[in-house]
Amino acid sequence: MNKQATLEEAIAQIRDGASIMVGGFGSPGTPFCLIEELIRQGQTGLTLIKNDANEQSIGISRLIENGQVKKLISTHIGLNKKVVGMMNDGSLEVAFFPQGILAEKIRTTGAGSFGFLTDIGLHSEITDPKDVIVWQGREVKIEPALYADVALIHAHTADHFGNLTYQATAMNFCPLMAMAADTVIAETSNVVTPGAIQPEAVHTPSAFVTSVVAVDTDRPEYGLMEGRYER
Amino acid sequence: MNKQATLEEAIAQIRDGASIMVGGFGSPGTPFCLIEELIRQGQTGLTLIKNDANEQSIGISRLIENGQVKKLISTHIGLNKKVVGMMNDGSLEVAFFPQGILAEKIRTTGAGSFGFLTDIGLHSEITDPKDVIVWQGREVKIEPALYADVALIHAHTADHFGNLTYQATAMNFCPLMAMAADTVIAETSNVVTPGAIQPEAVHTPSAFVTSVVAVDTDRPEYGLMEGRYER
Amino acid sequence: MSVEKILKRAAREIQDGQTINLGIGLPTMLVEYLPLDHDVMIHSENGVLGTGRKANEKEANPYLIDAGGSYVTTRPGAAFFDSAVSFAMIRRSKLDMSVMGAFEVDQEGNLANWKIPGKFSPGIGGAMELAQKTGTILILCTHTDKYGKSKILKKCTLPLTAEKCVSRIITDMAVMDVTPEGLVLREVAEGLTPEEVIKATDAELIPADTIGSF
Amino acid sequence: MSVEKILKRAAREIQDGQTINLGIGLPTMLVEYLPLDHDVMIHSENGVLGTGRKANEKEANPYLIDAGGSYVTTRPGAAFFDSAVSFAMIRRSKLDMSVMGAFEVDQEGNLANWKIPGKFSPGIGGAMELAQKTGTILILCTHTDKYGKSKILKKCTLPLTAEKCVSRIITDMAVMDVTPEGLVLREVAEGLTPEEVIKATDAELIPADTIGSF
Repeated sequence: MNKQATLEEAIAQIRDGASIMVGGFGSPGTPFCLIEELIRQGQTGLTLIKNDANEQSIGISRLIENGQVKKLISTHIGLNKKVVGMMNDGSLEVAFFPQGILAEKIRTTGAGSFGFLTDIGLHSEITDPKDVIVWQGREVKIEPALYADVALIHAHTADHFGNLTYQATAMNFCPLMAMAADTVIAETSNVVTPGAIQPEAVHTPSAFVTSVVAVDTDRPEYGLMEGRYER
Repeated sequence: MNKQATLEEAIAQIRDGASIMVGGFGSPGTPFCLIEELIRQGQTGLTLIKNDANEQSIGISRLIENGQVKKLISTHIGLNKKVVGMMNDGSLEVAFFPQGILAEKIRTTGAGSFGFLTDIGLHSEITDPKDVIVWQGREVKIEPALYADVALIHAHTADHFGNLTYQATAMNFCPLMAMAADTVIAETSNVVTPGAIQPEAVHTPSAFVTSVVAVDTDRPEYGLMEGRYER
Repeated sequence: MSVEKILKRAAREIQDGQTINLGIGLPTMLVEYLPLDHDVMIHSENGVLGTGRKANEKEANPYLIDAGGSYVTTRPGAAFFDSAVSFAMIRRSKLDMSVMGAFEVDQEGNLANWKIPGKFSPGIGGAMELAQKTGTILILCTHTDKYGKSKILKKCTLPLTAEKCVSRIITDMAVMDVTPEGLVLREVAEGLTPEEVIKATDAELIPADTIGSF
Repeated sequence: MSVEKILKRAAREIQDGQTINLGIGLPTMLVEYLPLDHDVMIHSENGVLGTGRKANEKEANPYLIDAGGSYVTTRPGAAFFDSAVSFAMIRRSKLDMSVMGAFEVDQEGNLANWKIPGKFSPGIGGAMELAQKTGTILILCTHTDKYGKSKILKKCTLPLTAEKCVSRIITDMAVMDVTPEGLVLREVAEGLTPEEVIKATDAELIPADTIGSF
C-alpha cells in the first residue's frame, strides 16, 4: 500500500506510444519534474492530453519541441507560439475541445461511464453531425469519454498511500485525470505519513493513485514568472 | 451575497408539488431541522430524492408518514419497514436506481449535461430496452440526468456566502445535490464569516447555494443512535 | 457457529495491501477476523476509504457510519468523499475485491442478492455496481436456506444483481470456485465428505483433484 | 485611451452581489475599475470563485493564477475547485454575467471570438461554454479593427462561439443592446454623434428614443 517510487521507476512505467494526461492549467499543477524525467528516458510517439501546451521551453512544450509527441489534445495553446507553429506546419497533430468539455470527458472515464449528452457547440463547427442524436425530443450531442494510459500530476501533499491535496489553482484537471488514467503518477515536494492529511481534506483518495514521487520544487518553473505580477 | 435566511423563509421557497433532493446517507447529512420546518409548513404532493428513507419516525420518513410525499426516488429503503409497507400497499410511489447511478444522475444535472452512457444493469430488469443504443459498436444505456427544484442539505460549516464543508460520511449526496437543484438550502450549526473556511477546504463553492440556515443540532436525530456502536 | 466458520475461512482470502468492499451483513463482520499483520483498505460506499472496526460509544461520531449504518472508526490514511466519487472508484474498478452475501449463486457465477419479487424489494443499493465492476467477487452465504434448499444453483431463478461476476463462494459447507469448466469444489468443512456437500448442492460441483478441508 | 473609456463604462454594468467571469484581455482589466462599494464574486475558469486584483511580487503565489496566467489575489470567501466543477458552475448557469472580447458580433447577438480560419486558431478555451450558458453576455471590444472595418456586423462571418448569446456591446464608440427588434444604439461616446456611430457600423443600428453619452 506504500506507493512511494523513485522518479526513474515511476516514469519507466510509460511505454512508447502511450496516451498521457498531464495536469496543470498553465504552470500551476504541471508536474515539471515528471516531465523532465520523461524527456530523459525518451519515450516517443506519445499522445498528450493537457489543458494547454505550457509556454515555450517549459513543461510539455519541451516534450513537444523534443519530438516525443505525436498528438496533443488540448483546449487552448495561445500562449505558446512554438507549438502553434508546429501545429500549423503539420509536425504536431492537435485536437481542441471546449475547456469544460475536455474536463468532463476526462471525468466521465474516471466515473466508469462511456460518454455524456451535451448541447455545448451543438450547432457549431466543432460538432460532427454523426454525434448528434434526438433524444426525449431534444437534439443532443454525445461526447465520448476520454481515456489515457497514464496521468502525470502535481500535488501539494501526498501521503504514502497516495492520498493527495492540491494548492489553489494547481488543482484544475489533476483530480479528474487521477480518476481517469490507468496508471497515475503524482509528484509532490511534501510526502507525509498516512494520517497526516485529515480525511475531509483529501482531494484525491488513494485508490486512484499508482505512484507517489518525492521531488524538489527548486526548479525555476515552480517559481514566479516575471511580468505576471504587478510591480 | 449574504445568503443567511431564517428557517421559515428558507423553507417557504418550496411550493406544493415540488421535487426535492434531500442529502444524507442514513442520518449523517440529513437536514433534520429543514425537514421539520417542511412538516410544519405542510407543503404536499412532493417528490423526494434521497439515498434512503431514513428510519421510521425520523427524517424524510416523517414527511412520508405525514402524507406530504407523492413519490420517492431512492436506492435502498430496507431499514424502514413503514415506508416499505407504504410502497407495497401503493400509498407511496417509489422508484429505485443503483446507488452510484442515482449519484451520477444528480451530478449530471449539476454539470449542465442531459444524460450519460453506462453499462450498469444493462441486461437486467432495471433497464428499459428503449434506453439502450448501440454506439461505437457497443451496447450502452442512456441514463437521463435527474433534476429537482430544491435541495435540502446539512453542512458542517457554512459561511455567509454559502461556501460549505461537510464532516465525515455526512458528505455523501450533499455536494451533488447542491450542484443539481435550482434552489439549494443548506442548514448548519456553524455559520462563519467569509474567509474563515480556507479556499482549499471548501467542499461546495458558494455559487451553488441559495440559502444558509443556522440551526441547533440538539435534536436527538443528530446524536448517536443506540445499538449502532460496540459496547 | 457456521457464521464464524465462514468468516474465519473468508478472512484468509484477503491479501495484504488490498482495497476491499464488505457488503452489509455477514461480510461487514469480516473486519473483526482480518489478520492483524495485513494492511487493508476497506471501502464503504457511503464515502470512506479506510474504515476500521466498529466504534464503541466513546469513539462513535454521529456523522461517521459505514454503509450498514454502524458507527465505525477510521484508520490513518483514510479519506472521505462524495457518493459520485465513491462509485466512480467502484465503476472504474479500483477495488480489488467485494465480499457480498447472496440469495442465490449459480455455477456460471451469476449472482442474485437484491430482490425477491413479491417478497423483498427494498432497492438495489450499491450491489449492482459492486458486483458488475469489482475484479474479484467473493460470496459468503449459508449453503442452504432455512428450508434446507441449496442456494448454490445450476441457474439462478431470481432477478440477477450481475451476470457471471462471482469468483469464489464460501459457505458453511464448502469453498467453491467459478471456473470456465464449471463450479469446482475446492474445500469441504471439517466433518463433511465431498459426497455430502455434492448431495446438498443443486449446482453441478466438479471435485478438485485434491479437496482440502477448513 | 479608448481602452480606459470602455472599461470605465463597462464597470457600471456590474451590479452589487453579482457573480461574473472576466475573459482574457480587456475584460480582465475590468477588476481595477469596479466600484469599491460593490461586493462582487469573480469566477476564474481555472478553478477559483473570488479572485481579487492582480498580486504584486510579494503577494504572488506561483500556484495561484487567473485564467489569463496572471498572479492574482483572492478575497475572503473565495473557493478553489477542479475544472469539472468550474465548468459545472458555468454550464449550470450559476454565473450572472460573462464579460468577453469579440472579433465580430452581429445584430442578432451572435458572437465570434475564438477562431479566424487560416490565421488564428489556438483553441476554444472556455469561451464556448461561457457564451452559451451565462445569462448575460457583455461584449467589450473596439468598434472597428485596425483597418477601420466595423466589428459590429449584420451577420458574423467567422465561426461562431455561440449563437444569439450577446446582451450588450460596449465599444470605444457606443453602447448597444441586442433586442428582439434588432441592435439598439443606447449611448455614444462623448464627442461623437449617433450619425457618426451609425456610419462606422456595419450592423443596422436602431437609435433609442433617447441616446445618452459616456
